[in-house]
Formats: sequence, structure tokens, C-alpha cells
Amino acid sequence: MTENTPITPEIVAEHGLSPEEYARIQELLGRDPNLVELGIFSAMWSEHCSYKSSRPHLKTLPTEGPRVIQGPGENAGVVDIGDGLAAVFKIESHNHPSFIEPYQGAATGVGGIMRDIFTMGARPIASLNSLRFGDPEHEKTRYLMNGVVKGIADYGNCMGVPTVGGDIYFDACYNGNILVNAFCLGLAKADRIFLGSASGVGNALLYVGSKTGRDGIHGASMSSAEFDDSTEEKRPTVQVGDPFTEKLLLEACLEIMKEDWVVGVQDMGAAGLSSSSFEMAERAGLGMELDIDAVPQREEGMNAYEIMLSESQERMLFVVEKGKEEDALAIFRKWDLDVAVVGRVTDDGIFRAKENGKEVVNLPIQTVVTGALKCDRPTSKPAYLAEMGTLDISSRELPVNCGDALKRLLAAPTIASKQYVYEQYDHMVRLNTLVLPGSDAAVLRVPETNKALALSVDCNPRYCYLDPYVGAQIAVAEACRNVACAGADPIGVTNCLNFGNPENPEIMWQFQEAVRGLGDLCRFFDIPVVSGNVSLYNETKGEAIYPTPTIAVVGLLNDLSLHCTQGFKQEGHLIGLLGFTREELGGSEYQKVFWNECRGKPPRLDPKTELMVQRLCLNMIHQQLIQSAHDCSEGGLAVALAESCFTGPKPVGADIGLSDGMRTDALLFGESQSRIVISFSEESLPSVASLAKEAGVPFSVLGRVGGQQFKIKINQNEIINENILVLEDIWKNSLSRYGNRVA
Amino acid sequence: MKCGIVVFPGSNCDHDCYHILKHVLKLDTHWIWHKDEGLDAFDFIVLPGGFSYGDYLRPGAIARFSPIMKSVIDYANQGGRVLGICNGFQILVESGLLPGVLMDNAGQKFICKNLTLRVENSDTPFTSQCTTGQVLSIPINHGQGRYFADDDTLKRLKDNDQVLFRYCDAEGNTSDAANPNGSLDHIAGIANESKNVMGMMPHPERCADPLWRNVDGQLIFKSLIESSLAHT
Amino acid sequence: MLAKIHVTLKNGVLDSQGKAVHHALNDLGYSEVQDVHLGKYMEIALKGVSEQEAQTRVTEMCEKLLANTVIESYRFTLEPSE
Amino acid sequence: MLAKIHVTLKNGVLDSQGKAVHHALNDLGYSEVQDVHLGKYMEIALKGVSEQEAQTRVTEMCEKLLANTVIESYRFTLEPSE
Ligand SMILES: Nc1ncnc2c1ncn2[C@@H]1O[C@H](COP(=O)(O)OP(=O)(O)O)[C@@H](O)[C@H]1O
Ligand SMILES: [Mg+2]
Repeated sequence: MTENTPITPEIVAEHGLSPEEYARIQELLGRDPNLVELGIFSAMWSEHCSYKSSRPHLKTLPTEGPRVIQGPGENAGVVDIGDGLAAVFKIESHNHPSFIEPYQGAATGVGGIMRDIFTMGARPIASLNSLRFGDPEHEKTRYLMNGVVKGIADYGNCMGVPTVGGDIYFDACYNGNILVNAFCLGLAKADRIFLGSASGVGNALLYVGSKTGRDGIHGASMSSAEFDDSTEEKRPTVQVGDPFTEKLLLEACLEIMKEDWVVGVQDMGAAGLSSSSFEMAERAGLGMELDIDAVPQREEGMNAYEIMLSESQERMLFVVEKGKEEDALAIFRKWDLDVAVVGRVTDDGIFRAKENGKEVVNLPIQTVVTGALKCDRPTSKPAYLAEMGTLDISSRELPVNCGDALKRLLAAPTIASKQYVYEQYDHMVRLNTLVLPGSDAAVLRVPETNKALALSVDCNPRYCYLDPYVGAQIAVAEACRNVACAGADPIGVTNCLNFGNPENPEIMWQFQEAVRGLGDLCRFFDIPVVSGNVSLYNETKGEAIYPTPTIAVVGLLNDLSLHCTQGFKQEGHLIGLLGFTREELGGSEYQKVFWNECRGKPPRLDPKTELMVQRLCLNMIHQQLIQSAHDCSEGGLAVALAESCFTGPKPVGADIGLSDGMRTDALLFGESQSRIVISFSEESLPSVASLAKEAGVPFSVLGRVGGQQFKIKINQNEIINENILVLEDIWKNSLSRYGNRVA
Repeated sequence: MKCGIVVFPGSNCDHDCYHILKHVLKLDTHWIWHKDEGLDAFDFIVLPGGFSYGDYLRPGAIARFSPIMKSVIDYANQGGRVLGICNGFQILVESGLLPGVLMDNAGQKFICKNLTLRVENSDTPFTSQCTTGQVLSIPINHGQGRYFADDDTLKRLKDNDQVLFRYCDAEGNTSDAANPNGSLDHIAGIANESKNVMGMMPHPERCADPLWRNVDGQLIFKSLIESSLAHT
Repeated sequence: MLAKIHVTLKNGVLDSQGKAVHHALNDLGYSEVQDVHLGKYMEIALKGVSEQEAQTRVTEMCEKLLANTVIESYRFTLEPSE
Repeated sequence: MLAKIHVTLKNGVLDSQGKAVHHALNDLGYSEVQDVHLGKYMEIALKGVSEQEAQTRVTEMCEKLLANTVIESYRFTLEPSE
């Protein structure tokens, strides 16, 4: 039936293809496609699968380095960590599905990224997630946050993969379009990495996992379109996850991957069976034939169109050597998974699919995979920047009471402790989590070695809004700084670029600038970008989100015992600051909370200074000179100091004296970059000071750990004196008070 | 000394228990597949945490019908020592080897965190290395850990000293604030009448590797080892 | 007034719980079991509302909170409570 | 044959889920809500069994697997399936 439907312009439009794209299909094929074929083109040429807007920019990123085993282009990036092991990691978005159905959307996002990791032959050992929600007072925000967090928790917990960190921001720009970016990292033997390539003519194509249902048909096209009021009607396209099946799939895959007759494997993500089979065949430069009727099906009466485009979860496509089919089937059956031989590798570059013995798809593979019209989208500097780029703070009032101001910031959900969230995640399973969530970076031991990995994900969208180039640089810098505060050397970057509609030249300009910033800083720091993901069309009714290039950094510690955390460890320790404070309030959380605006310039970033500060911090940790290190980020110096007071073995006060001529609020709450709060014993002071001097990094002693009060003096005047337990309660419980409310 | 860890589909703390018993405590440790049968060769058995069968329907409800559970029940009835941790506890309760049930946490949320427990009876094969009243620091990780039993059952548990652990604060006092999930009478772990089967919601294997400062969890495994040595 | 509400997964939505229970029942020897679907059942006692009001209010509660209408459908009956 | 099964908590067993939903509904402004109870609803399709057999078999399934009779009770009806 489906192959006989005539293709009208309406049908073409419904598939999200432009008339030019359709003309190109006709030209490439030399005929009209049938409906199944059109559906395949539609999915494969969607922004989501083809990267048609973003690719020219992504090509500029640095992707190579001595440690890189696999850069972008596969399911995940792979970096050598020595001892014969490799770290396999990637971050991916599930924004649109999570807005429509937060629980399932987030859950399947986690499931998808984990499959990307174990598809490569790696056992996932840690997850992170980066979340962006709307204004906390917006009517949907609480519901969306709770649903997303529960979805991540239920899926990750059931998988037995610890969720060890992430970041969460709240801003009205996400009211109509939240962001859910999921990161996963796995470990594999460096010489046993599996790729998504279908080589070896005659080899068997194996379908394994859950049965195919009618879920998420058009998911790839949906996530490549803006939201409008009709989004509601698209709801049934949401997929539902089954983490139990995925757990079985994980164990079965890792078991079968011990065999040397496994040729290639790819998970079925966006555009399901179509993208996985076409991409695998394309990488091998070969062809493929598929028997649609052999595909395990959940519902009766499914047709080729639905089966080729379904986005049912927990499915994989394997290529195994001819003659090994029965061995493969036996392993998957042991794990009670649905499995079937569904096709063969052929030699002619054509993809053929048969339904009821009749050919319903006959497409040249290369054409489908690489033939999408590249769009050289025009860019233009956004008009808002002229207006928003200026900020005259002399007209803004100073806080009347700095203690109260600090309390308000500690209660702001973007700054408040995320314990409410990470307590719902199993962050300990597999016994590798050396540093639990709640410090700058999570630290995981690498089993059976003396090494550890540190992970952090970051992006301040307000900085990116005010200057996407600097904002993206800061995102990389901050993620690296977090990892350095844990004692690790950054060795690889992955990124998830969340932007609005690329057809708008101003959005495209944001995109181009952010990619440029990301590339420049990674080049300067000499860290390769090994994987990533692009999510465009993040807007509702023409309102785009702030540009959000989320960055995840993986760092390596050669000696796991030399890791560091952010909390003050002991009364009497001295508190110091590495780096330099400027009068900068543009794009800060303080500006948002107190003046309800986001304008001016983001904090300055000098890459050279940043690198020196990070190296110095690492050096001090490795020489065991300092007992804590904490990056100054949202909320500035005062918040960073308070957080270090809350997060040690037990809450402890501090006595701080600052001297400076700048505005009090900028000194306390400004977000100048390249600053790290450290603590150390009195005896270490001379060494700490001389190391800093040698490194050419500004260093000052700010005060001392101890007591029950959090006190700050500026130029000898006490401006903050608060009970540490009162501050801690505000910081620790604000988010749970918010989350546990109903209306 | 030979011990076994049962692997159900969806178990995910099996690997952690294995690591502690095999690599930290150097026992002869074996995997036991849920489709296997027969356990006579083992000195004790661990049912690990996780989400057997996805925790679908009720945690432990489907796992109790795994082929291996017939053997576990026989083994227990013959006096074999069985330790159920978290999901393992839920399976033991569903299978009737331990009384009561484990329900949704009172707060309706999954909780993963470190907390403190009080040892209520150190005269069992699972607690002999502890002292009664001792406070242990052990993490929990569950969405359904609220212990419940009817009044008669609770009375029998208490009369027969079957409550082995209660949630408490750092000083060892029980209170609603120190009870993470609303468990009846603050119960965190119980044994059967003859004390050869024990279930607990907290995860001793998560604090038994000397890589971390806290190794309180070792006390439970070491108790099991000691008592098994005495037994053979 | 007592509202008796059934919330079930929409057609075509993966019912992973139902699937697992189906398997388990077959394994237990109940080979006559062809299909299993799991849903929720709720009873809500209401006071001081007419049947007509209850009709509107319970529909609202279902839409807002009790059912996830993206993947679930609901139906309910109203009865005078004893 | 279609078995429609209701599994509900026994009296006296604290229904924390129901309590949470009750609380949420009140917070949302549904002050008429007096009480909420949550249970499970299952539909099981059976093939090749008589109604009488089905009666025995489904009872067994409930006792063994579908309900935890320590805290839950169950009831079911049987209908010919379309
Ligand atoms: N922003 C980016 N930076 C670097 N590589 C990227 C980026 N976005 C995507 N890639 C790479 O492009 C490839 C395709 O990505 P994606 O479409 O997300 O994979 P999937 O098929 O799993 O959805 C991946 O190898 C990914 O690493
Ligand atoms: Mg992929």
C-alpha cells in the first residue's frame, strides 16, 4: 500500500522537506521516490541526522591529539588513558521530547546516550546531565523539573550506571523549551573499540533488543522543528523507555563483543532502523538488503514505512560474520532479548528492503547519507546586542545588607545545592565514585588501575547570550577549571550545542561565534573535541532560548590518591584566592536576582591567565600543599567561600578580610573568571605563596577557616556576619523546598 | 570458604558484592545465574541489590519465581546463610523467607545517601563482629524501602530479637527525622526466626573497600565469614 | 461522592511492566495468558460537590495530575459514597 | 476471556502514594477531595480456557504473583473478549 501512494507536494511538506530538497531527490534517483523512501529521506535529511546547518562550522573544531583513538563521526569519542584502556564518552540532547513528556523524554535520553557508549564496546561507568528549566515561578517549571529528574533517576538507577554530576540553570528563556543534555562515559580496552561499520559482503545483519512498535515515528523530523500550538497533537510520537531491557541489552552486548566475529554495531537512535542501517553500510562503502518481515514487531499490521522509521527504544543492529548467526542468537537469547537475522551485507552500495517478498525500498546509500543539501546559512550579528551590550552600573543601587543579599543568592535555585536532585540518583553503584556529587567535579577511579577520571559539565547561557564567543570559551574554561580543582588534567571535550532556529541569521551568528569560541579555547588548551551533538530549533513561537553550548570535560588523574575536593577540611586552615577580581557584573546571577536583567558584557576571559591558574592549582594539589580547591562561578567569591564552608566533613565558619576599592557587590558577587578559592595549613603558606609567585598568578590570603560564623570584612568594615548553619540550611534546602511543593 | 552471588536479570550491585568478597576479603566467590539450580556447595549466599526484572509490578515479585529461588529457599530452610541487600531484601520478603513487605518510601522519591544505623542484636551470624548499640555508617539507595508488617508480626520480630538494624542519628537515637523512608519502627534490617536469613536495605558493600575511609560494611561480611567458619 | 478512576496506557505505547508480568505468568505455567496490561486505579472521595461539578472537577484532576495524557488515557465513574 | 483485576491496599495499611496525591490535589485547590486511594488495575487476556477454569487460574495468579496478600487485596471480573 505505502509504496503506491502518489507523492504530492503536501506529502513532501509534511515530511519537512523543501521543494528544492524534493527536486534533488528526484534528480538523484532519476525517478519519484515511493512513500517509504520519502520517509527515509525525510528522516535522514532532517537537521537532526544530517547536520546540514552545523557541519561547515563543526569542521573547524580541533579533533586530533596523541590520545585520540576515535574523534567525531562515530557513536562516541574515544580517548586513550593508558594501561591499555580508553575512555569513551559523548553528550546528547533530548530537549524536545522532554518538554512534551518530561519523564519519558529524559529517561529515553539517558537510555540513548548509554547505548551510544556501549555500542562502542565500552562499559558505561558514569553519567552526567545538564538541565535548563524556565523561570522557577513559571507554572510548568516545577512539574518539568521533577519529571525530568525522576526520568533520569529511574533509567540510570535501573541501569546500574552512577549519575555523578551535572548542572542545572533556571531562566525564563527556557520557559517554552527546556534543555535535557545527557552525558555518559564508559571504559573499554583500547584495542577493542567497536565501530558502526557493516563490512564483509554476505555478513549477517542482526536485530536485537526490544520489538519495534509505532513509537516516535517522525521523532527526528519533530526535533528539527520549532514548537507551536500543534505540538500537542504530535504527542503520541513520544517514546517510552524500558531500562530493564536496556540493562539486559548492555550485558548481552558486552558479552558478545568478546567474540572476534562481531564486525560492527550501531544503536538505533534517531530515525531508528533507517539511520543505523544506512550509516553502517555507508561507512563500509557497501550495500545492504533487509527483510522487513523478519523485524520483531510489537504491534500487528505494521508496514514498512513504520518499521523503517520507528524510534522504539532499546534496539541495536549488529553485523556478524557469515556462519556465526547461531552463536550470536544464542547469546542474545540467554539474556531473554528479542533477536532476529534481518538482512545481509551486499556489494553494490544499494539499500534494498523487502516486505512480503516485494521490494519496497531501493536507494543508493551514499546519496541518502551524504546527499542532503548543505546549507550555507547566512549569519548576522543580532540586533539585541547593541542594546543589551551596555551596562552602566553606577546607576544601580548597592545592597543595603550584604548578609541578606548573600542569603538571597544562596537561595536562588541556580546557585542552591542540587542535593535534592542528586540524592534521587544512584551515584555510588560500581564502587568507583571517589568524589560524590556536590564538589566541582566528580572523580571516578578507573577500576584495576591507580588512575581516576574527573568529569564536569558546564555552560553559563547568560554569558553566551551577551557574547557567544566569550560565553563558549568560558564554558570550556570553567569545565576544565572544575576538573583541575579535582586534581585532574583535562584530556578530552564533548559538547552539545543547543540553539534556536538556524534559518534565522542572528541565531546562526550565535552558533558560529560559539563554535569559534569553543574551537579557539580547545586549541589553546590543546584538548581535542572528540564527540558532540547539535540541537537546533530550540524555540517556541519565535522565542529562542539563549545560546547554550554545553561543554563536558574529562580529566585524568594519574594517581587517584591525589584528588581534591572543594570543602574546607579543618578549623585553622588558611583561605587563599588564586586569580584576580575585576569589577564585573554583566550576565551575573547577582544582576539577575537583584536587578532582574541580563545585560552588559560577560566576564572577561584571558585564556593565558586561565591556563596558568589551572596549572598552578593542579601543581599545588599534586604537591599536596592545599586541602581544598573551589572554582568561583555563579554568585562570585562570597558564594564560593560559603560553599566551601558547607561542603567539608562538617559545616564550619570562616573569617575573611578583603581590601579593595571596587563596588562591594562586584567584589562579593561579581563573576570574574580564572579564580580558585583554596585552603591550606599555616605551614604550607610559604610554599603556596612562592609557587604562585613563580607561576605569575595573583595570590592573596583571604582569611581563616573556623568558628560558627561566616564573616567578611571589607577594608576592615564587617559587612557580613551570619551563622553558618543558617546559611547552610538556606543553601542546602531551597531547591527541595521548591521541588516538594505542588502549586 | 566458598560464597555465591546470585545474578538476576536486572541485578546491578552483583558486581560490587563480588568485588568486596573476592578482591577485598579474598574469598572464593562465585556467580550464580538465576537459571541455575543447587546451592549446597556454598557457605553463604548473597542476593545483591539492583532492579531485578526492572522492579516491575513490585520489587522482588517476579524474581522470587526465578528457578534459582527454589534452591535458595531449600538452602535457607536447611540452615544455609542468606544475606539479601536492598533488592535482595525485597526478594526475600516477597518469597516469604522474611516476614513483612517493603513499600514506597514515604517521600515518594528514590534516595541515595550515606546515613547511620544502630545495631540492635549482635548475636547473629550477620552482626557478630558488631556490638549491640553500635552505630554504623552505611549508604542507602532505594525507592521502596519502607518496611511494613502487621502488629503481630512486628511483635514477634521484637520478641525474638529479629530486628538487626534501625535507622538512627549519628548519636544512635532513632527519630522520624533519622528515618529516611518512613519504615515501621525505624527498621532497616531484619533476620528470620532462626537467624540464618537476613535482609537489609542499606548497602554494606558500598563501604567495605579501604579505598574509602569508611569500611563499616566490612563488619557484616566479616561476621558472615566468621560464623560460617565456626559452622563448618 | 466517590470517583473511581482507571488510568491506562494508550494503545501502541510500550507497556514494559505488562510485558514483564506476561513473561512471568507464562514462565509460571499460565500459558493461556495472551496479553497483560498494567494500569492504575484510584478512588477519590469528594465532599460537598454535586455530581455535575464532580464530573468537571475530576476530569480536570485527571488532566492535570492523575494521568499523563501524553501516553495515558483515563476514564472514571461517579458514585454516591456510602 | 478478559480478566479485569483490581489490586488495592488492605485497610489499615498506610497508603503513602494516595496520601501524596491527596496532598497534591488539595494544594492544587481541590479542597473537596477528602480521601485518595491508589491501587493497580490489570487486564489479562486469556485464551482457550472456560470461564470456570479462568476463575480458578486467575485467583491463583493473583495469590501467587499479582497481589502481595500481606498488604493487598484483589478482586476481578471475567468478560468474554471481543
Ligand atoms: N558539536 C559537535 N562537535 C563535535 N562532533 C559532533 C558535534 N555534533 C555532532 N558531532 C558528531 O557527529 C556524529 C553524529 O552525531 P549524532 O547525530 O548526535 O549521533 P547519533 O546518531 O548517535 O544521534 C557523532 O560522531 C558526533 O560525535
Ligand atoms: Mg548514536
